Amino acid sequence: MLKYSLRRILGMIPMLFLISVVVFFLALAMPGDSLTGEIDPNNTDPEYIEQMREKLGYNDPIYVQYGRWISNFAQGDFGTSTKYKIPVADLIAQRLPNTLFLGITSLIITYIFAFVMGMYAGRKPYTKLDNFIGGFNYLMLAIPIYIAGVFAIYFFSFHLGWFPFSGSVDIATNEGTLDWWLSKIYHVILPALVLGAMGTAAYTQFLRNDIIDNSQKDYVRTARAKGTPESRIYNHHILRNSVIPLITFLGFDIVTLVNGALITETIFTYPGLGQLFLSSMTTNDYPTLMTLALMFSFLVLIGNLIADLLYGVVDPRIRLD
Amino acid sequence: MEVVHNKKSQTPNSTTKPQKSMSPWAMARRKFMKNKLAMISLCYLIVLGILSFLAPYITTADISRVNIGDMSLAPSAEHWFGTDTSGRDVFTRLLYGGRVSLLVGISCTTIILFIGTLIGSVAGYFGGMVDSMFMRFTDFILNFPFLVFVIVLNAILFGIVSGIWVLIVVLSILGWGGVARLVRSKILSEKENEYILASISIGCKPGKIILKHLLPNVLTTVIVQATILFATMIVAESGLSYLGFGVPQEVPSWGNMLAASQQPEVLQNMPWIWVPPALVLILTILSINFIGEGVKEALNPKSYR
Amino acid sequence: NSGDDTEAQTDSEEDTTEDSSSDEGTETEENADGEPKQGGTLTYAIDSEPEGILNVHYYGTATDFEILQFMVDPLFTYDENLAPEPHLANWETEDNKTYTFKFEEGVKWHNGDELTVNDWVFALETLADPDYEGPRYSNVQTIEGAEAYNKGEADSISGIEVINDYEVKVTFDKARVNNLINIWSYPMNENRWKDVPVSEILGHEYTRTTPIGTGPFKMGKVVPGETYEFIANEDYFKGAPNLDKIIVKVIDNKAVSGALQNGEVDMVPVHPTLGEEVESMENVELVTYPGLSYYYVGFKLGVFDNEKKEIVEQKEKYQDKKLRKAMYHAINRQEWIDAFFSGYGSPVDAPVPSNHWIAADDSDLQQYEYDPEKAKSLLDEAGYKDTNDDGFREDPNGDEFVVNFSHYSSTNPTFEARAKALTQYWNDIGLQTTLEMIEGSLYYDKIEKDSDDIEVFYGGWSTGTDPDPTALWSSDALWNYTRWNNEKSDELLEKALDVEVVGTDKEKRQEIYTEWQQLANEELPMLYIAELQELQGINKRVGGVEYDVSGSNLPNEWYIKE
Amino acid sequence: MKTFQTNNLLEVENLQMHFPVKGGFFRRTIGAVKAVDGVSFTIRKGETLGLVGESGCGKSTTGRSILRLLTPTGGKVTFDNEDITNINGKRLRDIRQDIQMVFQDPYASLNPMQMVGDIVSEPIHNYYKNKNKDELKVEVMDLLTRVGLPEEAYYKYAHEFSGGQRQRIGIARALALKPKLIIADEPVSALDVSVQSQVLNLLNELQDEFDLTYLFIAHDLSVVKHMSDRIGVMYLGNIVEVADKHSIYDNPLHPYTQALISAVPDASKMGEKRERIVLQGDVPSPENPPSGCPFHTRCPKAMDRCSSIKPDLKEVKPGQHVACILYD
Amino acid sequence: MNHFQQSQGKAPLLEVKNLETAFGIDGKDYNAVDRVTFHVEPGKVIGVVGESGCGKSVMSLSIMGLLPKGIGKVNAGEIKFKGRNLENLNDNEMNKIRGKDIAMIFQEPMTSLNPVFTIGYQLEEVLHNHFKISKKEARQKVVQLLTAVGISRPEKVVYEYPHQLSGGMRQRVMIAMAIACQPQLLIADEPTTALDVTVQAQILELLKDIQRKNNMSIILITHDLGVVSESCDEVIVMYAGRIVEKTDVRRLFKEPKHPYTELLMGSIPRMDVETDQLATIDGMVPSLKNMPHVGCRFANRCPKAMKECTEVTPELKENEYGHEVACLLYETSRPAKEVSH
Ligand SMILES: Nc1ncnc2c1ncn2[C@@H]1O[C@H](COP(=O)(O)OP(=O)(O)OP(=O)(O)O)[C@@H](O)[C@H]1O
Ligand SMILES: Nc1ncnc2c1ncn2[C@@H]1O[C@H](COP(=O)(O)OP(=O)(O)OP(=O)(O)O)[C@@H](O)[C@H]1O
Ligand SMILES: [Mg+2]
Ligand SMILES: [Mg+2]
Repeated sequence: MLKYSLRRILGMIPMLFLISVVVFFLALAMPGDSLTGEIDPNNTDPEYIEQMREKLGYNDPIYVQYGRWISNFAQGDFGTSTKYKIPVADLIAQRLPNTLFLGITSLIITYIFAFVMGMYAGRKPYTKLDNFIGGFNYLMLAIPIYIAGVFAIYFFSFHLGWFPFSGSVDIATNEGTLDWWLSKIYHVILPALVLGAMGTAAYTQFLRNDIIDNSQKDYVRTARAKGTPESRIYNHHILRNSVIPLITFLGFDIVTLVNGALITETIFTYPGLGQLFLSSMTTNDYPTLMTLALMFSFLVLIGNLIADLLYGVVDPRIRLD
Repeated sequence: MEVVHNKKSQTPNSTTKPQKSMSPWAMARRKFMKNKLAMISLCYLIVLGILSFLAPYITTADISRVNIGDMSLAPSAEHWFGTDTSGRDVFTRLLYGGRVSLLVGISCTTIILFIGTLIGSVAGYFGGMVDSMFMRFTDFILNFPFLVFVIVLNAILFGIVSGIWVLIVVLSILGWGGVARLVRSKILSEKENEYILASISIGCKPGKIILKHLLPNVLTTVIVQATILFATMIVAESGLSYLGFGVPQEVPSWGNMLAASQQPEVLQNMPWIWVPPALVLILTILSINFIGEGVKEALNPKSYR
Repeated sequence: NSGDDTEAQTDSEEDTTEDSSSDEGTETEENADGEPKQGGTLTYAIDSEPEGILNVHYYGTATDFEILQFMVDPLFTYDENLAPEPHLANWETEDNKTYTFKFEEGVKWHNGDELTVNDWVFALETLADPDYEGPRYSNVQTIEGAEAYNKGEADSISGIEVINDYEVKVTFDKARVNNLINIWSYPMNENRWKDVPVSEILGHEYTRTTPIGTGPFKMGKVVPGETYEFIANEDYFKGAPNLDKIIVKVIDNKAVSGALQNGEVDMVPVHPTLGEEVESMENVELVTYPGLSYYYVGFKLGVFDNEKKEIVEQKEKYQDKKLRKAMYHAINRQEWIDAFFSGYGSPVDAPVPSNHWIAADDSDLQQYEYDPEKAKSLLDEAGYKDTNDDGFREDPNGDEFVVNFSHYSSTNPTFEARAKALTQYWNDIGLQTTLEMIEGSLYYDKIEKDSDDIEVFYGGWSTGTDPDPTALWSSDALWNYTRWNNEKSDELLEKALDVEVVGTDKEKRQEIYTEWQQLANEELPMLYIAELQELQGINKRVGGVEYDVSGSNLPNEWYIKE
Repeated sequence: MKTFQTNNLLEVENLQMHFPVKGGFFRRTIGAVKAVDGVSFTIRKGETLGLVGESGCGKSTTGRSILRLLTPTGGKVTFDNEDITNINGKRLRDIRQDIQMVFQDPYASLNPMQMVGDIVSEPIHNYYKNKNKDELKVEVMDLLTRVGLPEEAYYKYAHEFSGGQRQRIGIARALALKPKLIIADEPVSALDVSVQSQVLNLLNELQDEFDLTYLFIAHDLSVVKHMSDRIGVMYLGNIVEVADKHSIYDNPLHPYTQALISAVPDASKMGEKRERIVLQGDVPSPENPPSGCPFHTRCPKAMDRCSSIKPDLKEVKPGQHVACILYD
Repeated sequence: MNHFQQSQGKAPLLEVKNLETAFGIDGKDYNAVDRVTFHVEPGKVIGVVGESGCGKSVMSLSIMGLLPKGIGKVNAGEIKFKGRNLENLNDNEMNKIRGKDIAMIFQEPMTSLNPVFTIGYQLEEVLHNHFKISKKEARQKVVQLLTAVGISRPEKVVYEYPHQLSGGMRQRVMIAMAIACQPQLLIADEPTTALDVTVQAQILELLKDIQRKNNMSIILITHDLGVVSESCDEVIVMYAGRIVEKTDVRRLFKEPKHPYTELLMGSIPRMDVETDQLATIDGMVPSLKNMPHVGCRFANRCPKAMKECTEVTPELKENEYGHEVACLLYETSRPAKEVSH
């Protein structure tokens, strides 16, 4: 296990290196640089912009730029955001907790709902409630996240006034206090629900179908032949088997969350990495853009690793060595 | 009356030639046709497709013309779904939008399936070095967070490739990894079947084995995957357009229509502008999902193995 | 800059215009409503994301300044005619070269330090420092000795002479009419910053989370990129604020009207397209005031060489003035403004917003009213005729003629429609026109580099409080995007700044500028489309707020009615 | 009865098939599954050699290596006096005309997407590209009739047939090229008893009719005995005994053969007190085979020496080869 | 081995009378088990043979009450265990019997164990289901059981997962699980089909051992007549859901009466006899939906079929030796014909 993880992590290095090259060249290939469009006849002048270009090294040979970037990167210096003018690391440190909070909350919501609904539907398939859950899930799967987001804001925030429509916390609360946490949760619920809706639907259906599949397996018959009560068969024997794939999805969820955060955070003006990415995209904030792109790729790698490792942990049939 | 001579009827056995028996495809088709939900969905998609692609013949209005005098009109006999904030007929735009959304969906799905199947089957069939090389490359592609890199690539290719093809190319470049992996794993397991050994032993060459023996059997998986991809790509198109990184703004796609209606005033007071694209989009995805389920069930090998 | 109209250039003007107060206004307000109520919290929303550079000497976007405006004070502000008036200091000059500034006494920084001239000198030196990373060196460059200081050749700026704690003499390199307006007018607390190396200022916590100023409100808590809390500065030299607190909240522009309606925010800039809706809200008052920006359609008339700083080549396609005039007459500007800006704007005929004091009188300018017939006949005259009966005109040589029009794209849904509408006007007079929407930064990149893709382009400029248009119009300016190369124009622009010619006489200067506007109005290197009003949605529970062309009154006068 | 010829159609000498096992930190080859580890036998023209052994002992691997569906890692295979161990490309394809295979799983060995007619005509099509379509069809229909399927079967798909019928299709496919040798890899083990007998009868009939030579692989001793002239007994990648079927049945020499024979439940011995040799434990993994004689871990007659000496296959009695040091 | 006649006085352990089990296909019921009647005496081994699909498994599942819910159900007949009618018991009461009084071993040792629980855990569960017993005691008992079924290092095996064991070991674990509560009746549904001959021999020996020690009854389902001949006291031959022949094992092998039984025996190659040609049964077992309603279900494949065979449904008739056959050839009204071999 340890050896396996180590090998996987080492294996990630060349991959990360390749990705970094791609990221770098993509950024290079993107039109304009961070100073393009910085036109301000009252406060700046073209000379200043040229000076900045020179100073930021945009005129150096490409390999020099890459070497500088990647060696700094390896040392934890991600550069300075050209938009916010602070180190990208600080910028990310500011936003990361929000994204994590959003992601984790949405995961918790996803898994809780998926378990409750999936277990019920799997145990009592083709009943009214199962059909209802199924229908609901199909709908959830078909509603694109941004439509769901806008709808949620209009309905729950403006119409019903239940949830805030933007931000991550109420300024009036003091960091670290209970109120502060409550406020954070209060702000995250709606975006988290929207972000998790599709996952919930997918997982519920998955769990349901898997439970139905598993309930026809031979080992279930064995358990019945032993005189095991029905509830124990479902909550223990079957669930344990059905949960395995579901848990391993956790790794891949990271990818989904990265994609989802991009849209959700933007709609809910929730200051996280997704929103940061899009704004760095529109403002040509390359240091931020490149760091985030690399970071997201890294997250994907980590997600895959987690998925594999979890698989090895939860499924005794998989041995990782 | 004239007697029509069928040349084929002179072949020895064809006089007694019995009705061809049902191929697995035919069986799947029949099973599929029994699935009401899937059939309704299919009809919906077909109607939508026909309407969309015939849009230029159905409606004569210049869809891109901004009609300053007719802005934000409620539905009426003249404008069935009303007009949008630029005075364009929503119904017409909806049809044209369908053209774009469906075209993006279909093109991406086709390209992705092609690349993914090609790479996946070659890697899976030959194994060894070829496999490791191709799969490293696939992993590499898969390690890019999809949306993030779609947005970046889209920005780069913008202006180099024209119109909606930017998005199609970008989505395809970044989207084939999953299919390749799936096809490979499917080929790997299908390869273990003795009929592959049999085909080698009767002297089939690798190309023929892949094309005639492996692919038809992998195709079931690929078809199911195709429905998922189709839905994903339509959602991706509309989502990206909504964020402003999708098809060019002047192209009417459902995503652009929705993006264009993201003014609070429109959302609140002019539902006719955004409800139709949203509804059609949701219904389309719903239909594709139902069709996917239907296909999956119809192709379920348990029925004939 | 309200709404989503993210023209990069319009970001610029607000730093010098946003915070002026008008004493008169305040009085009338108080008289009308009686004694303003004390206490309460006001929620002020901004609809785009700030960068978080809460340092007036460094910030880059207008959004950041919208936050800063509550806590910083300049030496002087502007009245409704955009004339400077004393605030933290008053000044004297005889020759427009040497100025003596006298500071208010007893003004306190938020940390209790007393404001002295050294704080301002410190600010000027920071801006001139070789390590300074902000964009404002040009605001001190004209001081005598600033260049030497900037190159590290001098320890101090020779043109600055501190007389005592409240008096300082500043000498510029030469006399100009706009030296005062151009100089950097915000002080920087020397006591607090003196130990911080200039290169570290930008990332310092004093810049990011705990900034101070002398303004009516002190910075409270900060949730970066999200919410900013301001607490009343009871020691404010113009009187303690009425409000206890102002919360500045960042919201998505799609949420603006919902939040206003709900009462979740009290004040927020409103995009013209939302104007009508906000106007109809019962609990909200829509305040409009004149803006300082204008939109135009430019023609690429040449190619600029950035090394040589001159226009090196002429592009022929749109050289014919009649063609440009025809295209101007083809546009129904009023209709267009009504449609895409809900009427919160009006047509302009020259590149100066009509509220600016140098703006030429309508009667001095040609009005290019909507007249398609005239447009057509102009085209006929110029030889643009439909020779092959395809419904579109060919150029005088009989070759196909297509107007390639470009517009920048963003998430704003109206951009495409408004651009499209313009192309239709031209199509309607027989000029075949295509439209390309190009992503924002790429768009300006292409324009700046005179890319061949760009022929006819849409844009917007803001004028500052100083009316000098040289940076945008002289033939050696990179930002003269049309590459209009006109000797007369260059000459007039130069003359308007020449103290020898205009002295301190506003009138004389206005005269020259009027002449210049007439030239621009006749030559039409660009078609001037519209100037817009600025809109502010304000909840009716808020009182004491006033806006004019220079921005709002001081926020210490704002109050909550109940 | 079958005619015996002295010349050998197939000679297998010391055949080895080791599958690499990857592992360790850098995914290197760290070992091998010795699926087949030195197998030798010969098959004379027209005879049937039966191959028995427990699951996983390498029977299929042996069969597949002969047909070069796998590339053996060692040893030599001679077919019709030609060394075919290392041939490739066209020659290999040509050789495959002469050696065909019938597979174990009638469900997995037919492509579900192909019509039966196509399945059976495909081999001919592969080698005789220009064959007239109608002739081909007649030929295939004849073949189908020969294996006991109706002509309509031509137009049907595999899923429409029962297991036994499918196995007939598989046999027809193998016959299509008129091969000299057919390797039948457990052709009946997936079939029901009543159907099994049909297929066995069919195979016997075809052998006479087409002058075929069989390598008949099965794990059921009684079936092998019924079908074969000689029998090879495999254990853990090795042949432990090869002999005439009567010798194997009446006088098995290797302890494993003895145990195997005694384990077969036999209705005829009902009621009799049988001396059954019940083996202990399971077959060791071929990845990690025991040293010396592979059987010594379960052998009731094992001696100390057995764990160190790997016995060779020796002719102990005329025509009876045994690999056991008991007979040294 | 006991003779059939000698044990007749004892009260039967299990009595199955006219059992009809049906599957619903497209809304209609089809009998997979049709009017099956037999009984099991204590300490006896009953063999059930027949081709695949003839209803052996369905019959045993009916007894266990483990038919797939919603698809299969017992439509008629009664199943009495020690005089108690199992049909009237609810799930809870059935659970008390299952695993304790009646245990079952399944055909597939590979899939019959839950892959995600340890062997020890799965064995303990059956004990916890039926006895109040501490964890430690259960563990001890499990180790004992594993030793009893011939697993060499039981202390280790309890911590292992099913995939780590070979097929033979798994089947032993299944047996250990079945005998854990010392049931009176064990239903073994093809317990050795998936195993190699040498392992099969081990398992059969083991089962016999345990049966003798615990005086347990076994219903041994198989399609291998060899296994039957060596292990059973009585044999039931089933065809298409019905019992066609039922008798003492010796009698059956000496004198099979039903043409089906005969053919079945003739189709299996034998070690001791050389045959050139094996007997074959043409056609297939009819599928559930195509079962003939009247007449002998074997009639269309039977070489000795007469006209009446498709019209009259033969009943199971017993002759003086207790040999029961369901075939018109043996109806008392007509003389038994010479049966050729
Ligand atoms: N491609 C392969 N890679 C690695 N090991 C293999 C491979 N093919 C077979 N083996 C191993 O080789 C050994 C022999 O396999 P083989 O299939 O020849 O056995 P068999 O005697 O035919 O068994 P069965 O009766 O189950 O068909 C087995 O342990 C198997 O796991
Ligand atoms: N779940 C089910 N649904 C429908 N029909 C079933 C089901 N299970 C069994 N059957 C049918 O019941 C009949 C008897 O099946 P059963 O499994 O009892 O046969 P078997 O004698 O045990 O065969 P085998 O030797 O293959 O185990 C078969 O025709 C089968 O198709
Ligand atoms: Mg095999
Ligand atoms: Mg069964």
